[in-house]
Amino acid sequence: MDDSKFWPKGTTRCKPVHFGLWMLFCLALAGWALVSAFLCLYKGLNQTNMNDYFAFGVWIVVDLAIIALGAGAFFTGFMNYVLRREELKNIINAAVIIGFICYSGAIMMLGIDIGQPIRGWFGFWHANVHSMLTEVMFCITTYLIVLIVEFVPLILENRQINKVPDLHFFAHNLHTIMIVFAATGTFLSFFHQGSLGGMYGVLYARPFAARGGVLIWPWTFFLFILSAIAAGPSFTTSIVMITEIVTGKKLTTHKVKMLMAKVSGSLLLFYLVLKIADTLYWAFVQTPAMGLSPSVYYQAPYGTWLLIAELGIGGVLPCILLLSPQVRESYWILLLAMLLNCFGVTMNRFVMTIQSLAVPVLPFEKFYAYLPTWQEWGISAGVIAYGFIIFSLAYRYLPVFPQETKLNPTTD
Amino acid sequence: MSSSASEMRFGMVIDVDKCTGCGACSVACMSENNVGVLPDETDKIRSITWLRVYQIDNGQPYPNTQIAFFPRPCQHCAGSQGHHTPCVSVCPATATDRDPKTGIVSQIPTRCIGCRYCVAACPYHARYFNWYDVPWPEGMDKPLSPFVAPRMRGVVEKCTFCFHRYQRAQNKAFTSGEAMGEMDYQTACTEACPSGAITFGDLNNPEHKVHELKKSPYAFRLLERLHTDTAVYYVSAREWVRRQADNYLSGEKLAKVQAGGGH
Amino acid sequence: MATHGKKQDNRSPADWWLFVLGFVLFAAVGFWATPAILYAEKPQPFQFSHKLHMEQVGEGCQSCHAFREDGSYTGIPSLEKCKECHGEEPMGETPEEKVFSKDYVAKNKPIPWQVYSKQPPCVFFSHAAHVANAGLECASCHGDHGDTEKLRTYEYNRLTGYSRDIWGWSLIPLDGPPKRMKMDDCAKCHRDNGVRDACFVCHK
Amino acid sequence: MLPFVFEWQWDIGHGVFMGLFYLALTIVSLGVVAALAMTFYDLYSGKEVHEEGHGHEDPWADYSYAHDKADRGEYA
Repeated sequence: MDDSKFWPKGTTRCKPVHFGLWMLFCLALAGWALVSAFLCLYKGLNQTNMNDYFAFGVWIVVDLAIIALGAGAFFTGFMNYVLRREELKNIINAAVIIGFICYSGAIMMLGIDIGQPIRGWFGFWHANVHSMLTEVMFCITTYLIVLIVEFVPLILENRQINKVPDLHFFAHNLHTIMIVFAATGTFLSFFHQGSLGGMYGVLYARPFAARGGVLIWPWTFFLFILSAIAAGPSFTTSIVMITEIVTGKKLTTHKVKMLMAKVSGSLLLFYLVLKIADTLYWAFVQTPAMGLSPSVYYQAPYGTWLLIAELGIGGVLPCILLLSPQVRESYWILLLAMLLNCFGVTMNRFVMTIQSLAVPVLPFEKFYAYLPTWQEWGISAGVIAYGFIIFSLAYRYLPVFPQETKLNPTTD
Repeated sequence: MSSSASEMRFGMVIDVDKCTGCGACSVACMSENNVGVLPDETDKIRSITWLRVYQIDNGQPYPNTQIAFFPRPCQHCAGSQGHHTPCVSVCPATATDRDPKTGIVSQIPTRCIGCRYCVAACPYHARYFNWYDVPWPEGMDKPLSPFVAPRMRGVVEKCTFCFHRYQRAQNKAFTSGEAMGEMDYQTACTEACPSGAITFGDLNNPEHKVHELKKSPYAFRLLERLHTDTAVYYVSAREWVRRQADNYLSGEKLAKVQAGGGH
Repeated sequence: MATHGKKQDNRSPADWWLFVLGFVLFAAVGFWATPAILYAEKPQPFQFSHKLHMEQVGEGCQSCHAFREDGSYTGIPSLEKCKECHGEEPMGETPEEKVFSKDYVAKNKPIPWQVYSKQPPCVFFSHAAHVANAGLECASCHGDHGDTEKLRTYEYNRLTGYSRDIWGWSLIPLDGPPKRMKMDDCAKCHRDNGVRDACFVCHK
Repeated sequence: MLPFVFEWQWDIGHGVFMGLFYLALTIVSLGVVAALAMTFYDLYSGKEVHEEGHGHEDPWADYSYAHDKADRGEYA
């Protein structure tokens, strides 16, 4: 079986056998997810370890994390199309695909997470416009539409598909007005990244999550936007770097990666300053006012190590690394710094979700811990498998990396 | 009903010192509101008890140990200091709302999509998610109350202050032409309590007993400092019980945040 | 090589008309077939003339559909209520009444009427609030049901089991009660009359 | 979501929220419609497809977005 005529022009790809084996592995992972999804939909959410104390579980953590990491799509698009950073065109396609994977994956997960999936449309039809979750639902769905519109021209530029004139011109024209979609996407993404944070900040009867703010927006609204746009470019770039390592090819110049790193690092610094200020105010002013001390929040297994992991290892450390020019020059330390940045934002979403719910508010309530079941892990793994499949197919058949042919001249 | 009457706020005053922890209120509530029995009722963080009775103690070793019981229905928060009711404002599908006429927080299971955001928002754990299909074995569906719809899997439910009893009392008032009296609308738990620990009525109506009872110097509410403005008051002459109702830093004086009488 | 370019030549007007025709055809089939598939008929136990009864009784609808002392509503009258006038011997000549006397009155068996306006279990409806308090006529929601000589065919939704009168007759909100008794129709009347209540007022 | 749905109220909350939502949807759908219209124009005006998409010497050199701009002479 030879699929080479579908490869982007002037590139080589691994043997179909190898690719098939890799796809089989991904499909096995997806199969695990399908079994889990079937059980959860057929038997109900009792298949999970969520309960009335942990109303949200690992799915919401994964959801929030991938949506934060997917922010690379809108922010790279914003910098490329709106701020006109031309060199970012070399990574924008990858960013769009990763964003598409993250958002569509998150929506699929939410479909299983809600107790009555068939009623999911109630959130739109009977929307309560005062709920942060409504804002999240509307913006995520609309932004997914934008991402599809951004992804479509890339699919149409497959070497064979692009020979059809209708599709060729359509793709071309979509590219021409891409700035419209990029700007709309930026607006939508900005709001729902914020609303995801706002979701927790407005829980004023949950001292761990609650925050003050301006007008209707709690501080977490702004912190979530900042952490997402700080981590998103790092995630995009690290996925590209991992693809380079796996395929053994150079896909973008190091200059592009360094630019993404610099953007990521600067935003991370800005975020960290505000986040640390927020944390100090929360720990030393807000919490005592509610009659609590931070020691109540940090009980085993959710000890202060979470704080150190989130803000130290996943915050200050990558910030220093990303902002030092020598580190950015080094391929491996740069990758490490970016992955640490992604780890930090994931920890933040974990803490805001799980620990918020673990901390008892009534003085006579117990402190519970939570561990997901294999079904919950299965669905989380399914999203990763889904991402692997989409990204691998995209890399194999679509002209994702404009610099690839130049950086990997073929001998024939 | 004449709309000129001042706004009602139905609520409870629960005398913690009178509560023996017998659980009659919980049982009465379950049978009144068609709360099902799950396959495994030992799983207490998943079973449904609209009115849960908490046992608390003063933390002292024997022989100084004292215990008390907190029956905890939905607190029917109003929210104060610019806040909404914690759960109502977060629901994306408008499945829950607070009736300004009666102060009762509703939950419409057929509208609920099961996102559980309200469960996360409630600090009292008064909201319950249906993790299981409720098994009504053959014949067990016969004694179901027709006044309360049974819930389906995957939705949230909670105490409604037996709102269907309010509706019934209102029907009687409409047809008889007489105003609804205090005793016309009482919740199932109030009626079931053998020691008379629960008193129910309109907190804003000076003719109702709760109006006076909530002014007791020993009256307090759960988590007063979160500004949830609940409609359920508790009374206890024991200071350690009152202290359990809210979070205090060590050494912090109880009086500092004591709500005292009204609100 | 790029030899395409003039692809529009391939599409003759006939293709378009075929598409439009097919579309219209399928839409029409769907429009007529869906209700036929979705709704099933159920016979009433026997025929009943509201008109005839209205001529016999003194107090109009309330003669049979009355409030109880506690404010609840009887709805369809029980067999006991019928027996206040009807004995085991038919009062008239109709074959329907013979069935009624022989199969129900004589055997003391409740009549399993199919109720057109029966709502799903999550709905709370108070006749007291609408009739005793707001002073609405029965006909404002039930239409001319009280003047009919025959009971029309009862239809129900095969999936939900609910009466078609709830929302099966028209999807667009042009018809209100009695053609449609959807939540939107209740809500519309409430809104028009300045009653905007909490969900609990109509749900249980 | 729509003004005739029961929960709808003509207040600031609904106006701002739904206004922005429908604005975003309108912009996106108009964008797609514009791209479609341009495509039809290109097709009916007999514009030829360059071989392999972008008939430059090195098809990857200034790919996609950059090439769009080059077409419009913005690099000139």
